[in-house]
Amino acid sequence: MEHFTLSYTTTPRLQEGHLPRLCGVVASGNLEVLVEPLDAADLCLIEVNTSAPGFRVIWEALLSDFVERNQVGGVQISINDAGATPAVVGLRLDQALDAYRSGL
Amino acid sequence: MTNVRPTSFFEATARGRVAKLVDAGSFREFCPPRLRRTSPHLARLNAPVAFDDGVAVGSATLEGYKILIAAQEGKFNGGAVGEVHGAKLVGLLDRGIRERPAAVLLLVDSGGVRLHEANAGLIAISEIMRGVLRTQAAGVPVFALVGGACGAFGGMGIVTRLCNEIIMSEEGRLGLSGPEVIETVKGVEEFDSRDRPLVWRVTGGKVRRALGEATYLVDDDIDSFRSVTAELLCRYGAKPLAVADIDEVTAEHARLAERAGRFATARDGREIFQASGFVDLDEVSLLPVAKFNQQLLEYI
Amino acid sequence: MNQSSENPVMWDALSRNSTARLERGAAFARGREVATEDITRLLEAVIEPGDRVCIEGNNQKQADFLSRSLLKTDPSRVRDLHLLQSVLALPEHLDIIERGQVSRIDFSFSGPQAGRLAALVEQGRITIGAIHTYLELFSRYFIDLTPRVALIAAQAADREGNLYTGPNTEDTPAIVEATAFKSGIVIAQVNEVVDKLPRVDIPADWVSYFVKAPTPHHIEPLFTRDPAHITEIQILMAMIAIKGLYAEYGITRLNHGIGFDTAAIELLLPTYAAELGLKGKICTHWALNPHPTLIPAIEAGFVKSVHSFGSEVGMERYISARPDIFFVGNDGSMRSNRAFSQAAGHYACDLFIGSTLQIDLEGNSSTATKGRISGFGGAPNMGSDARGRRHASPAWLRAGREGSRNRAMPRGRKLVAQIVETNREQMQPAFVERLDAWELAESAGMELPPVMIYGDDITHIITEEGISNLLLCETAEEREQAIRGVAGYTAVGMGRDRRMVENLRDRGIVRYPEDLGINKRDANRDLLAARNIKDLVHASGGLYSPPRQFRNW
Amino acid sequence: MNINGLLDRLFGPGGHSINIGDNFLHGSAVMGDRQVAVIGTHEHAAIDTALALEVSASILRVIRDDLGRGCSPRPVIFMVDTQGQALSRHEELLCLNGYFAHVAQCVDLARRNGHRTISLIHGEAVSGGFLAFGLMADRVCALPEAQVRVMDLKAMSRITKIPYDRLVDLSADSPVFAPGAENYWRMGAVHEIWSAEADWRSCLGAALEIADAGDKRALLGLERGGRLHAAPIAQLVASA
Repeated sequence: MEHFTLSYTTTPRLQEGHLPRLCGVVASGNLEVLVEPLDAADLCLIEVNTSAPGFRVIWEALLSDFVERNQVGGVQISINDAGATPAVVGLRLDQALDAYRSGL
Repeated sequence: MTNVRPTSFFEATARGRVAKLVDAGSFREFCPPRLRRTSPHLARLNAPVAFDDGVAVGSATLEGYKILIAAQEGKFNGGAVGEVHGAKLVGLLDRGIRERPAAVLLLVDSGGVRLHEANAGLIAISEIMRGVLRTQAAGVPVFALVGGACGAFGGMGIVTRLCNEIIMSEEGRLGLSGPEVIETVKGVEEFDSRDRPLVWRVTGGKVRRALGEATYLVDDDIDSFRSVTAELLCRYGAKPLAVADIDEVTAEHARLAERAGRFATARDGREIFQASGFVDLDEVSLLPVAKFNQQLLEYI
Repeated sequence: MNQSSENPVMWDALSRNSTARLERGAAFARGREVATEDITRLLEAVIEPGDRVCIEGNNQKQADFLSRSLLKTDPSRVRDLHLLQSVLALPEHLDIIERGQVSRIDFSFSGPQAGRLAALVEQGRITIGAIHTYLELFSRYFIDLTPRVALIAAQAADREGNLYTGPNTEDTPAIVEATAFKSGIVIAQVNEVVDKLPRVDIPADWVSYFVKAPTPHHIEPLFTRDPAHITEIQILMAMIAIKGLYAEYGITRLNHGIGFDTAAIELLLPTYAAELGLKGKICTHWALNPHPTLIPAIEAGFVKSVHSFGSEVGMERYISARPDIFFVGNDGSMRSNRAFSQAAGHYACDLFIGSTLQIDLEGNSSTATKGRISGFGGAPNMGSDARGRRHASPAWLRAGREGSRNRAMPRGRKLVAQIVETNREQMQPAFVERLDAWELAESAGMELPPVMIYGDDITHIITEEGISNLLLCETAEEREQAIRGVAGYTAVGMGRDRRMVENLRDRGIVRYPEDLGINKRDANRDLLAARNIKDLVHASGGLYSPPRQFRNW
Repeated sequence: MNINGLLDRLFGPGGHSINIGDNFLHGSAVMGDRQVAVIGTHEHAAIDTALALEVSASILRVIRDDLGRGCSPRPVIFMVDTQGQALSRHEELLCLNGYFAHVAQCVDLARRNGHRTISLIHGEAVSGGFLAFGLMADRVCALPEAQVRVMDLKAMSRITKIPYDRLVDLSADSPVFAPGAENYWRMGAVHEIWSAEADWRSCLGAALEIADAGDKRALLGLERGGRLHAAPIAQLVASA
């Protein structure tokens, strides 16, 4: 397993009162994404726990694109990954954020 | 995009199943993912962990009936039971005794004990077994819903059989030892685990229904599971649950003994189907669920 | 020029030689019929050292009994063979090489045996003439690689030796025609000998011998894809293909490669494509094996015609009940023909779409990897512009216009698309700076790197990131950025020039799902017209009977 | 020690009248001034439907007899020696898990009818065979040579792909996956392990006195330091 946490400063969140959301499952080639509110409103904190070590560069590229695209402040994202491809990671992140934002 | 197709129980995740099974938005989770009660034992073995350790437990309503519900995630380690996972199920059953919901629903999707923490898993299963019996003794019925890819095997196969009702889909499986285990130990002649039609004829929903092990056989869509569950909640709600007494357990004993005698040499579900009145045995596996249920009913 | 009278030219040496062989063979045959136990001795009698031998083995039907029998022949008598066959699929094909009975092979595809073959080449135990496409190899049967002996497989023979090849006719007509009419020996293994055949696929006088095999010939269910294994990513790519390519060009005539990516497209036709109003406008005429995943589209009325290279296990009853769609004989079973279907796919289809393992910065794609010599079968025929095509269609003309804006003479071109996820499992990138094919060519001493589809034939690349239209690129640099632009988080993708890719996006050369009006989150399995094999069975009205390994009921 | 020797040591020669079959044994014995029922398996029995039916029939007979006699319910001693469930297609077809559930229900019925239940592991206690009745009793005791497990480490290594040596290392300080009665003791599922020198008769007598119908194994595991999460998490869910 490889573990790292990335932190991005981004546009502050607009709304309060979001509930934590979980998307996906920890299965081979898949991952779960937990999205929760974070006290620091302009921070996006992403914690990655992956069974496929050695791809941190790709994670960083993908996650910074994700944060830039979505401008998610005040959010903590925690990932348990079991070797998902970037395509699956991207889709799951979008789904999780969508559920988080629409669910309040 | 409009989507009128039913949602497959088989394909849905544990959380997806719960969300579609209960009244919309009514699910309240206990020990939710944000608490991160992951398995310390998996972590020690450097294996991936899940925030809910592979099972979601909580309360909800179903057609207005208050229920407690647990759903195992078959995609995470085969839905296998470890210390945390098992404790969540035990805790839910204990809560059932205190809160007295209309029923506790167990959405079983599990190969049994999680090998990474096998001792803890085995003990947990025996605690779940006693938990089910305790909950029933307190007058709260427990229903099992089986329709996931892992079926209900190992200790969870025993737990499932302790439940008051077992609702299965054709894709669901119920047994003790998985075909792969039997093949590994006893050889491919004993059980060819790659002969999938055979695997289903031995452990699948239809043969379990024909034997009377499953009390309901439904289509693989969450709505079908829901409507049968709702019907059962209504029926069980009408009168207090009687705890199994000596006569009832003796009757069950007679039923099991009769089956063992009647099918003393059977090794293939075809023999069960034949004894259940089905004529075209090749056709049974392709019969739509409604037709299968109807033919079974006509014979009985 | 005067021929010397002591040495008169013999114009029928081949047929004399053939007669001699038949005379030697007569000892082990009753007429054309050979008893099962005599087959090895018959092979020893009629095969001569140095013979060009075709063992019918294509990607489905295998003359497996004759292969095994060939292995039992005396290596001092049956030796120095030159094998020419479309597919080296069985271990026996390699065993006979290992036994030292073969000196040279020409073939098209070696799938499961690719690793062993590469090892034999590296050890210098075999020489490869060339790795062909199917059509190329069949063509050479009629030019310079005509078999002396063909070992073929048929479903049944009658007492005369007429053959019934049934739904899996496949390569048989091409092989037999080349062999029989050039005085060669044709030996058929059959599953059964009957008094009356359902239909005659190969007439008896083209056949030298037939033998009943102890077990029916092996047929691999090669084209069955269980919809249960189709991922959301493949569904997303299928949506992009349908909206960004099929609908865009109005593609009606096409061929699909094998794989889950194209299976996803087939299963989205009755749902996603129908909702886009595309029924009748796309995907009406096909050169395609009878893919079980096409059943829902056929039932939904999308499909008008399908011609097939071969059949597919379990599809027999369904095909038989849909004679308006498939090519079916009077006996009710399908007639497939690989040579005709390959030609049809090449000349009469507007689109080929398939998957690959690697694509380089020029768009060359290959499934070759180091240590495996596998070949590409038919994909290169499908996946290349038919330069000899002279009939027009709207899709063909539009592709031609897009691809050659500076040319005065109107001419169309074929659409050739590759559909790949940017990274496969274990993070193997589909986009690379340099194909593994180069390394393979060096290590195996091949004259050219094995490229499945050349970059100048490719018109579109589809990934989960989006679709690139290479026809519209004006410079090599634009082309490279268009490829990088859909290469996602591979090193190639991350090395893109972001500004240039955005520019290509503005010009519609690179299009992302949002540019096509596709919401990625709609890509879920509920869009599939069948989510598992059982759904396919029900869609077929119970006519499709899947092999047992695909069932879970 | 053979089964007769064991029974003699537990109940004294002549203190038991127990019918011993190939795998199954049942009968009664005297403990001080009271009768106890003895039901169980030996010779590392693989538990199949037939054996499960014999066990459950015996339990039901004890319950019914005591109800009929109106006497106070006899304690039931379960003798546990099982290599696990029988592995066969026939057994699976019949739904062996249903038979195991039935045995468990019989043990539970006995408990609800006031019978104290004790399991004594005198050989092996493996997986499903252990679940059926061994682990259902109020109190689980183990002889010193008892083998308790789900799977040995070699097999576990093959299946989980974790190197065997690493499993051996990890099992030195964690009881959660390696075989051994001691591990089950630390986790609270084996209440007591008797020493070889002990007077087993008085051990059994003492166990009968303290057998408790409540399931407190998770708390015991917490107390003994072998199972730190089960009790608090169950508690969290039960009362959250």
